[in-house]
Amino acid sequence: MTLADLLLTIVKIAIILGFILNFAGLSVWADRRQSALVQHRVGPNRAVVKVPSNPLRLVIAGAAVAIGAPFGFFFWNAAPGLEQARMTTGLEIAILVGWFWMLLLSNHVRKHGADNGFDELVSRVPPRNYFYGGLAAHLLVLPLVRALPPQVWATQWAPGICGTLAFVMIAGAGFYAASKLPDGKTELRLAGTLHAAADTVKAFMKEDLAPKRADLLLYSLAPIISMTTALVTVAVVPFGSSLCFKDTNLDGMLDLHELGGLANVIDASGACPANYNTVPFMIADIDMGLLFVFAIAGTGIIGAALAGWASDSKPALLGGLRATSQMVSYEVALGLAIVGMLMICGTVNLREIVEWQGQNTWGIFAQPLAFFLFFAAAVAETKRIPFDLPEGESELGAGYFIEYSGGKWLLFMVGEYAEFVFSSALIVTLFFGGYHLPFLHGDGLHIAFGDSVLYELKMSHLSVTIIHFLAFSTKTIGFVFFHLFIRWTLPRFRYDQLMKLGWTKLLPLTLVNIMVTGAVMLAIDAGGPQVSKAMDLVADITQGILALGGLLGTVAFVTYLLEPPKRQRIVVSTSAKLADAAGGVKPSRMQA
Amino acid sequence: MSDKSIQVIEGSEVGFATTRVDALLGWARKYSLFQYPFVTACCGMEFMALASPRFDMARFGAEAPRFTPRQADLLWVVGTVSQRQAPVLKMVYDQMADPKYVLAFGTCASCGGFYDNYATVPGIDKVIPVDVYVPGCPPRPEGVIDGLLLLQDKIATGDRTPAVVKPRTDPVPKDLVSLRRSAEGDPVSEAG
Amino acid sequence: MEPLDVELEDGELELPTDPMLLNMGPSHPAMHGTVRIVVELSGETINKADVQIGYLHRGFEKMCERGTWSQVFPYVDRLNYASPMLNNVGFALAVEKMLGVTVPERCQHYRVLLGELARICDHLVCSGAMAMELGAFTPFLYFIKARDIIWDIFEEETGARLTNSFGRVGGMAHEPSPNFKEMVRTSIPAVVDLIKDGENLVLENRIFLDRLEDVGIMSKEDAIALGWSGVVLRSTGANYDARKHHPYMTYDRYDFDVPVGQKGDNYDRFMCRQAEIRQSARIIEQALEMMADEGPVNVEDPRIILPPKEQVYNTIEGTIQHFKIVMEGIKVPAGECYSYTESGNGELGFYMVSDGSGTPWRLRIRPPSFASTAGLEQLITGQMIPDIVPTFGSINMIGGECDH
Amino acid sequence: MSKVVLKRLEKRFGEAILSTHDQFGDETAVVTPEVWHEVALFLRDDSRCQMDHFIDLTAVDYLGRRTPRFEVVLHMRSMQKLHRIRVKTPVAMGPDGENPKVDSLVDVWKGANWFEREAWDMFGIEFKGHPDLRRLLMYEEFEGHPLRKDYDANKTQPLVEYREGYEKQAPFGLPEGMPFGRQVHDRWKVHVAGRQTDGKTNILGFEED
Repeated sequence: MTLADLLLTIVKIAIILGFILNFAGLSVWADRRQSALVQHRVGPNRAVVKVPSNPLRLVIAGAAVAIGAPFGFFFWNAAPGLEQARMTTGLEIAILVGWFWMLLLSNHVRKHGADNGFDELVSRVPPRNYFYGGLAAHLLVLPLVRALPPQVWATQWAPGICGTLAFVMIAGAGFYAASKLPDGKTELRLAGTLHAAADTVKAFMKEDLAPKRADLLLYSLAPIISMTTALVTVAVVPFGSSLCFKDTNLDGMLDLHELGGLANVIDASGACPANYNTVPFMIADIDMGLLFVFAIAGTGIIGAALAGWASDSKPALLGGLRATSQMVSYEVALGLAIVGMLMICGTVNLREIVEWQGQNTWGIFAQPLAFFLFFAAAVAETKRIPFDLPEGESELGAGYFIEYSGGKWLLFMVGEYAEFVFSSALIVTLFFGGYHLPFLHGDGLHIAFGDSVLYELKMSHLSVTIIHFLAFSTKTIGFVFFHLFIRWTLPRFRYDQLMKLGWTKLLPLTLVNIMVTGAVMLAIDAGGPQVSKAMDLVADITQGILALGGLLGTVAFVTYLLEPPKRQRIVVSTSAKLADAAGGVKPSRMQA
Repeated sequence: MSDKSIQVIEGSEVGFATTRVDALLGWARKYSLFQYPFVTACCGMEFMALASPRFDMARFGAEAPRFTPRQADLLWVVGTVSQRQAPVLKMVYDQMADPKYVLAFGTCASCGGFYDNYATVPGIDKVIPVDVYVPGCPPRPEGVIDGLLLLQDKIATGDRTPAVVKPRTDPVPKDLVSLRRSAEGDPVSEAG
Repeated sequence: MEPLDVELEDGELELPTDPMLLNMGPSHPAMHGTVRIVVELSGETINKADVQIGYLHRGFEKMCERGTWSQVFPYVDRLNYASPMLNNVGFALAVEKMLGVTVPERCQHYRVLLGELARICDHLVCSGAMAMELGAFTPFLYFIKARDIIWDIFEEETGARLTNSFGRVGGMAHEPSPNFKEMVRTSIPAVVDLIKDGENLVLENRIFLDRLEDVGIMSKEDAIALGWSGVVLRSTGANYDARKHHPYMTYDRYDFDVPVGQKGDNYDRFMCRQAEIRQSARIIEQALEMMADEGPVNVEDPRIILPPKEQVYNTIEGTIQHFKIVMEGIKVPAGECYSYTESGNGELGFYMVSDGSGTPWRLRIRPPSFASTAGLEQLITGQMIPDIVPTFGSINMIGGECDH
Repeated sequence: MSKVVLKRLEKRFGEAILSTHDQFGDETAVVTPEVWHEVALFLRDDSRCQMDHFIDLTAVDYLGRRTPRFEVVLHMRSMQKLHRIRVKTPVAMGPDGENPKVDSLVDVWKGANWFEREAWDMFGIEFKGHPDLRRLLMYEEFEGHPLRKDYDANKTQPLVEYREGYEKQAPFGLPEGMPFGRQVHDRWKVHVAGRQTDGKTNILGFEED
């Protein structure tokens, strides 16, 4: 391993662990904000940091310039063959930033009043209309750019101007936001996520109690095992496609000076050309990927079992027993559920499974039953509702970690939430194409059904990689929220029902799934080239459905978010009325 | 540990670094009050209202219930504590990890209320120390939110003297209905 | 741990085991804070259970012997604190039964209206808390949201959200506010909508149904012998509702049904409550139609009802009358009397012994959930630990009335 | 309406029925303690009565008003016939201040179990034949029976330690009552306060140290 490899690995670990841990923290917070969702709103959050405004202005404006600069700078010397893509990208980014900015501004002005004429002008249009306008512009740009004659886009200045436009929009938004900050100090609330930060700091500084008769060594070891196993498993999940660096000295190793030689364009398959070094976007690209996951996740059981036993507490013991039997039982179903997928892909390397899905179709279409089985078993493995019997708040208090406090308990919680972010990532990798997006290939957008090509757009290697990473993150976050919704809605099982479900329903179904998969695979093999060609077309159609569904879903979601909440006037409370009649009482700072 | 940090904040020889750390700790504790609801009686009904969407305790970071005292920071004593219940309360309090705060929710928890007889403990401060008393039988959720904000203030400044929430009325704009009031108006936020 | 050096005979492969004693409560999330259940476990199955109550014993009956009859109202509020108005009405009716007075018809409808609103609140709290303890948190939020709407009405009418203390002997503390009918008319559909939202989340849910069905079964005969009443009794198939079988106030004039279960398991209890909410809404609709807009609310008896404030301040008779009622209390004829109403949990009875003075000699409350909690032991023996949660939730033990 | 029940009772038990009345519309029979259990059984099983629905069992203390001092009161109801009836029996304190005794009805109605335990707890009436006559609402260490008229309503008793399982443990706290005194956090000055637990006054006196 060279120094460059080491450096890149450290960066990858930082990115992936940062993603998992941060998102675990955020989902803890989101988990608690359910009552706000029922009320169709997200309430004002109280955790606040007061930051001097001037440095904050610098940060915001600086960030805007730093993000926007690449567009303004690099787009002027576009790589040959990529001009059209650069132009489209620049315009789309400019439109995206434009409507988003206007929407936020309009909303802000409606709530807090206008500062100047521009504000008033912007706020005349309702926030939702900006979104609709932006959406229309987004869609309009695609055919427009393609309709332009090559004389326009094949020059250097067309992509340059579009890039500059994007830069101006981003930087403008940043500067305008900075100017909106109040003088003196600004209160940062960050949508309540600061509460998660407060939780962490507080928990680490809390007194660490241990029961008198606890086995101190095992008692301390249990949370560490629990968390480490949850974090280690992430190592084999691909967070994005591979990066290709040019191997200038042709030694097959990645050297430090070669880090600058990122490939400009690669071919559609996503594989690096010859004489290029491949750096996959995962911490450890090992061939036994999935087996590693199961091996480590199986170790996680020990954490819960030890915690239950070492605590010297009856609820903890019951919780630990429940955790052990539940996780062992569902581990079986979990493992068998994906055997069908492995048979189809012919590998246990997660990166290769994603690549297979990219070339063919997403796992959910290849193995629909397995998805549901795997999902149920994965929820059980992460010990979340409806399978949260080991914690069983209303039965056992807090289950196997009932005696833990402070930092050790935090490790359990982080472990649990990291586990469930990870299980979302695993589900996305196995059944939802991982980082792959429909029609997005290594060399750009390529919408085609069978042999008929509908739309084509070349993209650079770097932008495809970035989009892949974003796609993976978004899918994972979506699944994390799905987990949260389940937790908010479903009641929990009883112990015997849980066991029955695991052994008499999930396990036989996984076996049936394996057999059916094998039979279908044999049938396809026997069918010859005709059948496999038809299968390819079907795969393309599924990709089309996914793309369309994804777009419509996104639009519907944003529209739903922008919907003004329904509020009914029912009864005015009496005390409010009394105060009103008295002309209102001046609020005074509360005193002890 | 908590006591030390409090003393440093109030003492005269305060190093810059210590105050910074203490301020951070105070900030973190203030906005991350995991609660142990010791709910016994009528006030529990208002406690439910407090946790529900209209009043939405989650805004203050004080709603995550931990049903084991080890992991809780804030002990809500909600309702009457009887002679038979008091030892349980003491046990729960003893099992909590420092720093721990106690909020007496309602008149019964504060002073026994009108149950002045053989069966009732006249206020939980006969058994455990209390940080904030919220009077009312039961108190309105707005009053409890005032108490919570008061407690947060006290945590931030390291003040452990018992305090009582005083009654107050907030001005209400003419066209504001009660449902919207907690949603957007949040007049109580000024105190926090 | 003991070393396992026990000599095992052929065929004897059992490890030496002791049953485990597990203590749930009194401060336990599923025990509503006031009950302690000591269970003897074999695995997760409950061999024996001992239900211990009294953690919220506040000396209600002793306190009542110290004040006047009217001073009992605030204490009554806090018996079944999920539906204080029903207790208020029940106690007012009890004293009126001894006094031999009947309140005007408008007041009867008004009492029915407020009482049924309180009954809806009671059932909402019970069902919501039960779902929450099973892990489904969102239905609880919907139900509490619906309850808050009803509490707004109470606040408008009585000035208090929860503990109203609004009943009076011989009437109510105040006549209905001018927009009372309109408030109820607009609120009830909103409440029913929210309840539907919450129910949709649980009633189509296999897990929820599996947790409830065939758990905590009580036979009809046992329920009757245990003295159960209200929803828990009706869920077993026994048809007894004081509003139907021994009608009081104007209940005989409304058209409503009494939902009755079949098996007496948790599911039946849950469904009976939900069905009863609909019936209460029906009663409310009819009572709104029947209630007159004008007319007296209180009885015209100066020995019972406080005079208006103008008279108290301006006339000597008014002052004396006010003083007599407040300081000495309403003189209730000597004797004993048992009066019962259908409260949120069942038959709420008051057995009163008066010695003719203004203070009760003995005021015994017959709390409905006391009897149902007595049956809890039978319900959970043989079940598993998690079954305690829905079973305890569905019998709706309210500490205030159960422990007096 | 329920007169028929009273008539049948009088016919069946004759002299053992001390009196009957229907004040405020509640049919009542006062019986001697000797036939208490028998009356209950008869009321439950008789085909014309069928008083199968147990409603309430309690006691009343008529200290200084009547002898015998206590009265045990039973309410029941018939599911089929909708009768309601109240049966009472006077019970007296024993010669040396022993607790009054009466037969238990647990074998007649299961529901009587807790009601009798409560009556024992509150009034100190012993139910002969009750399977498990423990205190119900108060704790085991509580002395006296609070609802008796000679128990002062303000008389508090020492707090006792929380018990694991069934066994008793030693009480904690000051022997003369609750450890009264406002408890505050360590940093704050500890106030000394006293409350007289035996008399009628209960004034909290605070003192700076």
